[in-house]
Amino acid sequence: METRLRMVLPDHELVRLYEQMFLSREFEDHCAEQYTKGNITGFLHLYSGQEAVAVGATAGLHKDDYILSAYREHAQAIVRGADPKRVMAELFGKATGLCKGKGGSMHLFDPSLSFMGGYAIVGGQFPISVGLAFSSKYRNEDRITACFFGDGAVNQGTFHESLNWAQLWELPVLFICENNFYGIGTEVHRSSALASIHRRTCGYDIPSEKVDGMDVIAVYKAVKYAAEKVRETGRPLFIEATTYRFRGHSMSDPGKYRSAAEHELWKSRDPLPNYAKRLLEEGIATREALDAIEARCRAGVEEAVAFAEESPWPEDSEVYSDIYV
Amino acid sequence: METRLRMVLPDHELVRLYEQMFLSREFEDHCAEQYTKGNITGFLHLYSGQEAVAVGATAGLHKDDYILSAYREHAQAIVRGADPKRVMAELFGKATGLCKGKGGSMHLFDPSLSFMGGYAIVGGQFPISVGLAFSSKYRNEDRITACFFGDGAVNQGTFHESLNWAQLWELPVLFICENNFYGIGTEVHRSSALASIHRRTCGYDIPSEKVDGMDVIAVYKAVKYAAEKVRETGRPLFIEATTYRFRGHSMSDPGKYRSAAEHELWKSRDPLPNYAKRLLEEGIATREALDAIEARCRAGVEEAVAFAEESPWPEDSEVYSDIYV
Amino acid sequence: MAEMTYRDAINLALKEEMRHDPSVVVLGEDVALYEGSFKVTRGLLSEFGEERVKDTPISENTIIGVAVGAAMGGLRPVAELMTVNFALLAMDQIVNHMTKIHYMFGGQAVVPMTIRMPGGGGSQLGAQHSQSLETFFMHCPGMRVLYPSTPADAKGLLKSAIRDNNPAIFLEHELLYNSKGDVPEDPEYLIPIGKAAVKRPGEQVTIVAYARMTVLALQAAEELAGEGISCEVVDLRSLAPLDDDTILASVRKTGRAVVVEECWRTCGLGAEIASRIFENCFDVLQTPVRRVSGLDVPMPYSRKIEKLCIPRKETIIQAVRDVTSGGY
Amino acid sequence: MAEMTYRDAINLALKEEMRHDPSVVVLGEDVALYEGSFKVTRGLLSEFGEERVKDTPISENTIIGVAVGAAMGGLRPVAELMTVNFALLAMDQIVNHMTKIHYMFGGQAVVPMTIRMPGGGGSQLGAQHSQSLETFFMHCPGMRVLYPSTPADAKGLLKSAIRDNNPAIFLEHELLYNSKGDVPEDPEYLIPIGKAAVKRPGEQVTIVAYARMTVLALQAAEELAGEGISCEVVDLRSLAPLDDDTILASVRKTGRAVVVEECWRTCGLGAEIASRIFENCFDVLQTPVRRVSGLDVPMPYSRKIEKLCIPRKETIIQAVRDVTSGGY
Ligand SMILES: Cc1ncc(C[n+]2csc(CCOP(=O)(O)OP(=O)(O)O)c2C)c(N)n1
Ligand SMILES: Cc1ncc(C[n+]2csc(CCOP(=O)(O)OP(=O)(O)O)c2C)c(N)n1
Ligand SMILES: [Mg+2]
Ligand SMILES: [Mg+2]
Repeated sequence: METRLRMVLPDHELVRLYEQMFLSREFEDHCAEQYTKGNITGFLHLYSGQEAVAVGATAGLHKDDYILSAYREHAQAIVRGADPKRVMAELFGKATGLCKGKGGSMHLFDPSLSFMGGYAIVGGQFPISVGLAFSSKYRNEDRITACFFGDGAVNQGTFHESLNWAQLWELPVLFICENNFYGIGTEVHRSSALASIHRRTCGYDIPSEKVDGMDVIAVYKAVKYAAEKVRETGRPLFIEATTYRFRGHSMSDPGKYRSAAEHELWKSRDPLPNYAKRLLEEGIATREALDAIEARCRAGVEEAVAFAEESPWPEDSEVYSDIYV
Repeated sequence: METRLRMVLPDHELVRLYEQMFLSREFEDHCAEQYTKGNITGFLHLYSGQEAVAVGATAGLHKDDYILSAYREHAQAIVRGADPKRVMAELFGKATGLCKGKGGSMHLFDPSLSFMGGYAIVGGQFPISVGLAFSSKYRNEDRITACFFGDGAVNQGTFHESLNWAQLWELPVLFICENNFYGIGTEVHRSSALASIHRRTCGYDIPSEKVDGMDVIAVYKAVKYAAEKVRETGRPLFIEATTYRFRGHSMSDPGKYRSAAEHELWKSRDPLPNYAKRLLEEGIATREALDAIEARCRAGVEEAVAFAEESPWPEDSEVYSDIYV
Repeated sequence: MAEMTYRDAINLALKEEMRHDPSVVVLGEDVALYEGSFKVTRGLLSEFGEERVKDTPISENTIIGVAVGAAMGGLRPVAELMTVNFALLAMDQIVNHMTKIHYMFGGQAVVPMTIRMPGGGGSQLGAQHSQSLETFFMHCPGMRVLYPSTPADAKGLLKSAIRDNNPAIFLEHELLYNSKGDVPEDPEYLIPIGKAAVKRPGEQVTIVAYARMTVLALQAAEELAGEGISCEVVDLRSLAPLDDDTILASVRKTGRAVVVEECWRTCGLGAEIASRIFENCFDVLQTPVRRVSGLDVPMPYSRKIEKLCIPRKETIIQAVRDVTSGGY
Repeated sequence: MAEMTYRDAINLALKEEMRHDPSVVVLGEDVALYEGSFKVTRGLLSEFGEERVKDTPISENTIIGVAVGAAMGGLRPVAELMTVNFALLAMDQIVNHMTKIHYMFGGQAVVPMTIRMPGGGGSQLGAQHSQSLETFFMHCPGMRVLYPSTPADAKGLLKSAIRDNNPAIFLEHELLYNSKGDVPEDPEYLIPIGKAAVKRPGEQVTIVAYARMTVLALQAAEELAGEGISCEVVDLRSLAPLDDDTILASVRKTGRAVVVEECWRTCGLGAEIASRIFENCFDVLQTPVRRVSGLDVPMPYSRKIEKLCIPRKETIIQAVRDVTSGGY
């Protein structure tokens, strides 16, 4: 039986989850458009379809818990509170961007939000997450580290080294695998001998759980519970959230390796309309209220695009700043 | 109940296992002496105490199965059939050495014996073993690859990457962990979150077994069985052989981190006298026969030392040969 | 001769060598079903099947190690790393193993393998995805390092690399994949490893370059010809071994040299080439060798400033003007 | 001043910095209980406890990554890699992460960490354990690279590295650990990063060296003085940033230079230094800069031939004689 939403969170927070998912989707749609227009360049990996994971998980964490992710991290940053204007400006390569235009889509970062970065090397964030958790423990901070990564990343050596390490040193890391079943064009069972990813933690005695990553409430509950457990015990846990990306791996990928049927099936599980339906059915929000939210998100992203467009380019001298402190 | 030895192998082969263990031990003792004399230089990692693993395992493999190991591999090479004279000459850095004096103690190699090398980078042999197994499969050779490594090596990224890979590609690799409970001065439970090493293969669905590595017959049986299984199924298996090194990690390590009591306990399990006792008790060999074997081994190693001493140094021009084919 | 792209020339080389020798296998992330992140392996899976064209997990160090082992076992693997940046995860297998096995085992093992890697900057991919790491490979003895500038060279060099019994690194510039040129159709068209090519003869200055830098050097030379400055452009093609003869002969003739490198300047390959020129042509050099280099910075994303970090036609022209204007 | 070994000076620097700043932690394979493979961390565990002195699994890439993360989280980690050879397993975290994080995140993150690594050849450890990889680190922007030749420099530089807010690589030569020298006891004794030292003043030739090569250069200079050749020995100490001023001022004075490097010659740091000298002192240089380098070979085990692969006093002397004898 499905949990009644009001069992989980107060109404305004339930509605906020919707708003965050919608904002993320809207942001990505505009990114795609701006990429096509040539305003965004480089690699652009969109999050559309996976919103329930970032939104549900972030809601389950404390505000100053560290978050790290890979290169598909616009939503993680925005949901954590990064200003969409500055994120969009970053993608445009403008001086007003989150990282002054030096990072781009794959390298968002905002220490004021404990958002400790998007990393473009598959598996690069594992050891860094462990190190951040070590610093928190060492400094007696009441803070855990949430490390997001994809199904493709679990075959990197750093996955193994870091899981072992986190458990050995008893560090508060919550590993969150966003299993969207593909690493670029390679389906998970063609890269992992044991395709059931959460089971791969057995070699480190790290307990793990699999959760429906298309259900924002399920993700929220799983992460909330696990995060508190990690905080209490100071030991790592592992969550696998099964999900799907509705777009290609990056803007240059037409995604031919996935069947239309598979795509349709997952589309029917789109976390946005499904969650909206639940909000309406359980009387938590009216259609008008949701419309207003959607309009607000749209306007916000349009504003972000305008801001990015109007923002100045970095000065040439920026090339040589920030190499050394 | 212990297996009666004659259930396992014919007498002469049972005796040969003893001879190989004794030869290995004797070889290492002479190495230690020659190191002290300054004839052997560099790092010298001796195998004393672990003989049952190399001897039992090698007996369980086919002659042309590939063997790879780390840097503690004198016994693996000699048991496979490498000429002790040429091994000792290699350790002396002489032109007559197995690798012309270019490899040294850590890099023995003899392709005519399918002995595919000692590797000094912890974990370096994992992917290479997988690659060799792939070549055998591709070429339809009836050959498996036995990859030896220590307990410390299992935390390297390559361990994880290679186990996953071997299972995913269905490759005939037999992983043999020589768990001597220490990586240099670090006890296994201080480097591995899950100290029971054979259990670490669960994340790859690779079946594994733990065997008493102080019992040459137990090792032989386990490896023989597993090797045939690997050969038949073309899939990897994993054996953990628990053992102990009677000396320090290398000649420069006095080994203070291990208690005398622990050392004594393991000494009482020394595979040589214990196996000799069984041979005598079950009437497979007489004390005189064993004495003769021991004398022969001793003479053989002394001859190896003399050979190494008398052998010429490499020509200076060797510096520039063998960089490119 | 057929006109084709750099990408297609590489693809053709792979197909020809796979047809030519059944021990050639191709492996890498997304090289089979997806046909390569840059579509270089298009058609390989369908022609050669999944025994010979193999997708791998995202495990770079093991990709190279598996290729090393397979090569020791008698195959001739061609491994793709999706981009050269990921070679940093595989330096252990590349440097500690691939390049040393032949030597440290006293010549008893051979490692006939090739690593293909797209690389270079200029696509706004940021610091972790825009590196030019060719110097790392040149620095380590025991491997060939090739980096072609044209489709024909790409075909001929890759085929030679695959046939060579030594390990080889074959670099491909991401911004050249769509560039076109005439390519010999002969399946025995091989370019010898270790031979540079004079891509444009000239009298007054030698420009030494490679890969995309050669393309820019040729454009610069063309423009400089209009100013009455005659440049000879030497395209290295093979970074290891370096073709000293061709480089030095050219500088002996011109008396001036500009070396163009895309990598970081400090300890970049330009310093090596400049040093060899200085050491061997000191008597004829009229001005110091000039290096035009990638800036010593992690690559910024924003295109506005990224372009300042990579040599351009204009910076090459300026360097040539400087060395020919007498002063330095 | 107290006389102590290079090993003990490094040990002292670690202890002083740990006393000075509670955010300094030490981690690495066997650094705690075993007190280091080369016994450099002796006494640390007993003085500072297991919260601050931490043994790690054999997971080099993660050792560095953990240090990166800990540094971003406010600590000042000092990671030991057991030898520099194993840095090849950690190049991803070193180059792709440690050196780029400050830049690619627009200056918002700092990574104040130090990596200590014993290195160098000459101990008959074979190809996989005898490498001199300093050039790799110099080539990559975003980190300090230090390599002392004396106990006093070791102490002063390591302390500066730990206090510096940038990532630093601190190399230690295995054959220098037992060498002795006077070391200031002042716990505020710091040597500025980026400053070379003239270790012996001279007139006719500049010898540029670092680490163990400096020791050999000084021996060579002493012997050459007997032949009436006056050498100035510049000890780089800091490989990145390089102290151009000191190097160039010396060569401007002497007009001749020999650069001694332990690493492989091709694309080694000697080429960079030679190039900078050529570029800046072309007018005063009387002969080409001479490089005395490690040979371009994987290191052989046998001591008989290993010693040919590493610069020796004799090869330095010969090079100086060559550059001073007028011909080249
Ligand atoms: C070390 C490394 N190898 C390869 C790549 C190229 N690459 C980028 S994303 C990707 C697939 C990753 O898949 P997954 O972890 O499932 O994340 P997803 O893209 O599905 O979110 C690959 C191979 C990379 N960026 N880094
Ligand atoms: C990549 C790498 N890291 C560190 C070392 C240094 N080292 C040599 S042996 C060793 C311990 C290995 O222990 P284990 O795998 O248990 O093998 P054992 O020595 O017990 O046979 C270490 C850390 C190395 N050689 N390679
Ligand atoms: Mg995925
Ligand atoms: Mg061990």
